[in-house]
Amino acid sequence: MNFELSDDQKLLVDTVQSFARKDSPTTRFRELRATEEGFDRGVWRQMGELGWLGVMFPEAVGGAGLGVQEATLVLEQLGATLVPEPYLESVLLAGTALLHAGSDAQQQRWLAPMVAGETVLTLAHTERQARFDAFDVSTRAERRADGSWLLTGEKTLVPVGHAADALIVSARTNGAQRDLDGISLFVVEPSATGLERQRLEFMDGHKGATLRLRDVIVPPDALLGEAGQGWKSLELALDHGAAGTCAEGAGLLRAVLEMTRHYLTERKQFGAPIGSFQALQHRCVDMFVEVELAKSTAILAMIKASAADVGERQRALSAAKVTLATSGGFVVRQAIQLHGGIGVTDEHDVGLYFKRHHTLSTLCGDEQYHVERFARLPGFAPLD
Amino acid sequence: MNFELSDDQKLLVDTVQSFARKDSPTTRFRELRATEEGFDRGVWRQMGELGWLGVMFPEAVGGAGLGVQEATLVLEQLGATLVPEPYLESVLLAGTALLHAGSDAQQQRWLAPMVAGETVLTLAHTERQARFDAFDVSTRAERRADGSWLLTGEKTLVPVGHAADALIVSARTNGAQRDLDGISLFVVEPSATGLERQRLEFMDGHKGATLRLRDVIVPPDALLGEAGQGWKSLELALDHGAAGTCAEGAGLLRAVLEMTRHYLTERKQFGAPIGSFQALQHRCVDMFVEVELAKSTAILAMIKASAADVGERQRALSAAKVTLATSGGFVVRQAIQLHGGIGVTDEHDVGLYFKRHHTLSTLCGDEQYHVERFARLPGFAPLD
Amino acid sequence: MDMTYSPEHEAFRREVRAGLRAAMPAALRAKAEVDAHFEHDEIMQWHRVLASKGWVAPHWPAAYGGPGWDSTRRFIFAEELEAMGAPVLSPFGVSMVGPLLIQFGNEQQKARYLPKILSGEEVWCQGYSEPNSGSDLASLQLRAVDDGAGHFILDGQKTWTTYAQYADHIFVLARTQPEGKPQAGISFILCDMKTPGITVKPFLTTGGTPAFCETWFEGVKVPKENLVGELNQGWTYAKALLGHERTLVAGVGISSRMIRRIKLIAKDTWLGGRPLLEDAGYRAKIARLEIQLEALKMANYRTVAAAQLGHAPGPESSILKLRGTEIQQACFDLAMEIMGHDSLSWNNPEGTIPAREQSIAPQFNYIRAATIYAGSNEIQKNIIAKFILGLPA
Amino acid sequence: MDMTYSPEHEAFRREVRAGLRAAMPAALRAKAEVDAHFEHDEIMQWHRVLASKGWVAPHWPAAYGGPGWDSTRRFIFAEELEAMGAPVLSPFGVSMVGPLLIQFGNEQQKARYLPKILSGEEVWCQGYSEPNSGSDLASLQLRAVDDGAGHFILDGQKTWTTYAQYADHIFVLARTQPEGKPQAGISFILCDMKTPGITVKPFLTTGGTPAFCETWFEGVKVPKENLVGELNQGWTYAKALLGHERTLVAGVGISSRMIRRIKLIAKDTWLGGRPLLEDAGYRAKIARLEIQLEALKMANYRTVAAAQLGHAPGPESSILKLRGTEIQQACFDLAMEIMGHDSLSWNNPEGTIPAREQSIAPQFNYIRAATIYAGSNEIQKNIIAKFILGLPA
Repeated sequence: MNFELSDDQKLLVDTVQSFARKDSPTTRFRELRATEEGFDRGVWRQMGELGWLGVMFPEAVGGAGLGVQEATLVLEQLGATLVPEPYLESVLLAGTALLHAGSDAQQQRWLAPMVAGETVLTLAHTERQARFDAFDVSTRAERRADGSWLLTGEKTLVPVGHAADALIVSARTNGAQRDLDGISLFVVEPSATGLERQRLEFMDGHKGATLRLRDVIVPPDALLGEAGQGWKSLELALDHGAAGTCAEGAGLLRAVLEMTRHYLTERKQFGAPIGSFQALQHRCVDMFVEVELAKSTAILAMIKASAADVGERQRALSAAKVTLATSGGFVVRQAIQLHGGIGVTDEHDVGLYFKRHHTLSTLCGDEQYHVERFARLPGFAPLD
Repeated sequence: MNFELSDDQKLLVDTVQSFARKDSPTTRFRELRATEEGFDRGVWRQMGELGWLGVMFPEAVGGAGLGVQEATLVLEQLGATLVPEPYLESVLLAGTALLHAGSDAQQQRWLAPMVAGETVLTLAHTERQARFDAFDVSTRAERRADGSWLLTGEKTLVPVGHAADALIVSARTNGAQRDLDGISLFVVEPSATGLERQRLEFMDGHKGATLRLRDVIVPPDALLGEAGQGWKSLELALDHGAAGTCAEGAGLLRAVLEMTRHYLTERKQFGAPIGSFQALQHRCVDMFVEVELAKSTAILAMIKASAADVGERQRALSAAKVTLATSGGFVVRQAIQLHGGIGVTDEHDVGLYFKRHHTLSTLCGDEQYHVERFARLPGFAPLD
Repeated sequence: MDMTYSPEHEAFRREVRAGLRAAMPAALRAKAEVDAHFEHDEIMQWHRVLASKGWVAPHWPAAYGGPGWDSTRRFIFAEELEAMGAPVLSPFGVSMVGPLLIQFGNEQQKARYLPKILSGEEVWCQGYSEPNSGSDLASLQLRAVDDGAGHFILDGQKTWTTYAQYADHIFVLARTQPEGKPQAGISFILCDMKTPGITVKPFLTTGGTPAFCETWFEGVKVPKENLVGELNQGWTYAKALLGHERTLVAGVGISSRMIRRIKLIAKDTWLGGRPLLEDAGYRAKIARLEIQLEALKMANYRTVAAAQLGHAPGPESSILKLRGTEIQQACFDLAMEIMGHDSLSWNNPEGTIPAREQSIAPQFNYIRAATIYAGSNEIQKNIIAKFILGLPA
Repeated sequence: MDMTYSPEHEAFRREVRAGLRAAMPAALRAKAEVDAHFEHDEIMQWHRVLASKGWVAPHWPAAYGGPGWDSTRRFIFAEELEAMGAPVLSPFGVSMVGPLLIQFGNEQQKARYLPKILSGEEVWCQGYSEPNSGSDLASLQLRAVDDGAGHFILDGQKTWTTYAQYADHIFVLARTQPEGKPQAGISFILCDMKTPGITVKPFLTTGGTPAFCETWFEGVKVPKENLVGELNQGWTYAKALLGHERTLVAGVGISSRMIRRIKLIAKDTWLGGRPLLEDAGYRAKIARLEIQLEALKMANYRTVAAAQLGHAPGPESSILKLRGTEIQQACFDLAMEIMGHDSLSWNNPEGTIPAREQSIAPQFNYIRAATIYAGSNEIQKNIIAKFILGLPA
């Protein structure tokens, strides 16, 4: 048992942290949230060049051949200053799906350019009726005589959906709407005819799109893996994504605590720093406790995201997601409260963190979803 | 809309309050909890003579012909000093069942002596598998050729079951175990052959019994009302009981707040009264808020306990029961915490209130039961 | 004890309900039906509608244009407004400076300002907080210096001057005496927003709306007749105002309407192949919140009923702001949770998410202010600890 | 980062698990299986079993009879003890005065006391708190006056002297210098409980057990050789002890076992015609608690792993007592809730309620002390605010 970073990990973390602090303070996020894309393709390319986008991918596609642990460590550092580039969506979510379900050729075609920073990817699985059950797929794909596929359906509120150079879309090739069997993953490029992308604003300043697929035709090699066998890859992608949200959340929450601690020390009322008032001190301690718990479960998520046993993996990830939502929810709420009026102005950063926390809590399954999943896993049974 | 007491109510409340404070401080409860019966039949008789036991019963049985509101007002005052006489069980629970389901003759026989303070009653409805679903009755009653009834089953942890001079027992005369139809109420006297009463201690210092009915024969006139039609009476009795727990709880919680406030003012550490520390002040304010809410919903319960509309009645009672459990649970826990070490000694009263609060929260349906009942009532539907 | 209204009060309720429904313009009604966000001009439109019926200021004495209702009628009227999801009027004129002028202003001031507050011709804003004086309001520094020629000269900065960009007048607390106890050197002064030297800069809240402004005063010349009451007594006047109409600060009606909205959203949201509202877990979550609100509603009723009898507010009235604002926040937390992915959408075109959900996310952010403004909940607790529980200093 | 144990540590776990199982007497095992309450003599019986294996004091240096385990082995051993529901040894000898003597005692003291702590021949209790010195321990008043003839004369009163009625010795913090900073005038003194002038009066806790005592000292004559370390340095020694073995204060193993117990109770409890454990709402409640514990467990592991590497405890270690005790209480709250009517039963004969439920109600009451003793959670928060967050005084 060891929670120290390896030397390589330490180097990676230091580099990313230094970038986040020096080159991507929250002012950069503020500038970019006012733009159409919401992030900077130049910076993305730079991330590719530095190898950050490829840490968890094999050398064959230009990656470093490390694991999810390293990718989530990167994301934790990016979270601390709200770096807006789509690492979560492109690397953890879409990247996992391509890595797990894609052939070598497919990986060369779609993963390699992303690893190089030339493209961004996203996973388009959300449907209105599905809520967080990603297996509840009503988008249909039918195989045509020539082997190509005809896709019809709608994917709502897809982060990065507006900008992705390739989208991994889940569609049902057979089975009933809530069957685990019969789900397939397709790579859809934005140029596909019949694909409508309605660009959307997200609360946290990120952008995305609702996708309408109206008889979109994709070639035979757009199908990742076997037809109807996509669920395991989709589930793994969402689990890796969940680990990503927990890691990013851990970085975010530490920043929020530090910001609040600082404010309590600086702000004076009634002739004293407000951090000298015991009720606020204890509140700040409560925040500290929750941050440590969120960080601890984020570590758990980082380590177990690649566990061979699905039950073990999901138990850890669900515990971490729930903690991100509950502990983190307390922290960001109290952070605003302790900042007082300034905390509800758009000018102050704390509100930006509050918003991003909500996104991270929601994506890849919210609190209630993960509580219930945790309670359904084999590890929940009492050992008699 | 008026929450002032009438002059008659004010007189009643003042008399009971004065008895509770002067003649029944917690020292009396402490003495009685060490006894076999746990309460004082002499005091009970006195309560009968003063008319407290009959407030909600008609003049025909010696009562005052007032309502549940007055009975719960009595109980609120008794709760403040943990008066141990079985007012809740005898008046609110068993009394309601007899009043609602009993014939004039049955009321004369069993209600009148209780109103006079000569006997105590209790309601025996609890079965292990039923949890809080009082309609889940596995105790069976079969009519014999001579019109008498044969009762078989077990009633667990019946408060006052050890001492009651008559027990109102629910038994199934037809239907399946969880049917609302087919439940009957019988008066069983302790002398009945085949009735075994195992005397029990309750956590709060009260006493009771588990009843085992092994072919207990009761005469035809032991049946209250129509055979199989007992559910409505049983449900009403439990609702009145619920109102009683909320009222007693309101009295209890105000006493706990006052006790804590006093301790915070008197106890010194670090050279100052601990009530001068802001974190403890705010905690005490939080307690105050919850006490006011519990009191407010207790008033709601008192008023609506006799509402003609069952949905309206149960909506109010379930809200009050849930608040008693949640607000009250916070108050008694924080009361112990703020008392520090002394709060976990049996010598200090705060622990006695903590225990009694748990009983009141549990009897007549616990928090979760009432949350779910509230959410099933017609008043929960959104008005479109 | 009983919870029924008298027949007269019931009749009153029917009357105002019918009157309000008939008077509400169709465009506002359509927005109210889905609890959409109202803009300033819509709020003022509604103000004028109420003004035309004499219902703008229920708590003003009849002599000044109030409808002459008793406290229960006022409460019923507020309940009806909230139940229909009507726009909430700007409180600065009607609920703040108006009552203050009625109590402490002179006849000229009343005659000059009150009618135009009622009619909606003049909009007011409030100048209390300053960048360094939030919870510790008495430390405020905006100076008002007597120029010896019939004017005060105002210099300094106010902040959180809500909707100052729309305001015709501002009432400020200003320091007129720099020495001594801070509370004792503050005066209550009225000021025309068009006076030279005033600069207003709106800033965005986290809800994305320009609700607040920073307002600078540089050599702003205000006639001395704009002083309300006596010099250096402004703190007393401002405090006297705080106790008014406590039953409205709980926001019980707004939260009731919000719970209805949550249920309607839950009805139209899918979970596991059926409406989320049918899920026992979510029903329990909504029920728990609704029960909290029921408890607060009862505390509110107790206060209302005591007021009707002319009694001073009991201790239960001091919890209304504290718990009322917590419940308001909890409502938006739960709404956002139930919305699932929809909760991530931010001011997108109609149809992206259901209309009833559209304004939830901005309000979820902005409502964080509820436990901060009008005396943060921490300050409320300090006050209760001291004045109600009598805990040692 | 990884969460696997080394093969050596895994082997160690197998070894101690087997050893503990084989060594536990059948009567204790039967009680452990249903998590029954252990009496003092059963705890001492188990102490002697562990002593016979050399496993009483895992954290003592081998030179003094410890087994010479590294910190991970100690943690594993504790996990195994907790997982099997073994009786928890009295900490006063093994975990408190023992380590203190090892660090600060002289050779005579070590030779005299340590072996009998290990063997269980002598039982210790702790004399810290006084009626007027709880959270403010440094204000303690029990006097130890040098009689000039080789003795301290002790006068005063201690309270919360847990299990003093069974103890052979007590270690007290006594005031040896009345002037100056309170912390600077305290000495650490050992005292035979049979010394004349000591009166012990057990009192009941709300759990119904006589766990605590009041202990009076009237002219109690203690040889000066019973002073540990230097005069007036007792506060420093007592504080040094507080940092020891933080990973055990979280009670993670105890709470894990408790969650298992909750599930087993839930399995045997009926709700709506089926086991309560199958109800989605209750499953979610249990899951939420278990997830809180998982989070704490990870914070605990982080501390353990850091210790294994010889690092100082990180900030996460300071939350262990705080959150660990809250979770312990939450476990009993939930157990009581699940038990329904059974939770009302109090020490009734076997068979009244299931054996596994029997000790829950007393523990539900007694566990309220967990957030009070060993530095109340409020005091813990003061310490974290000051020393970890560096908030202004």
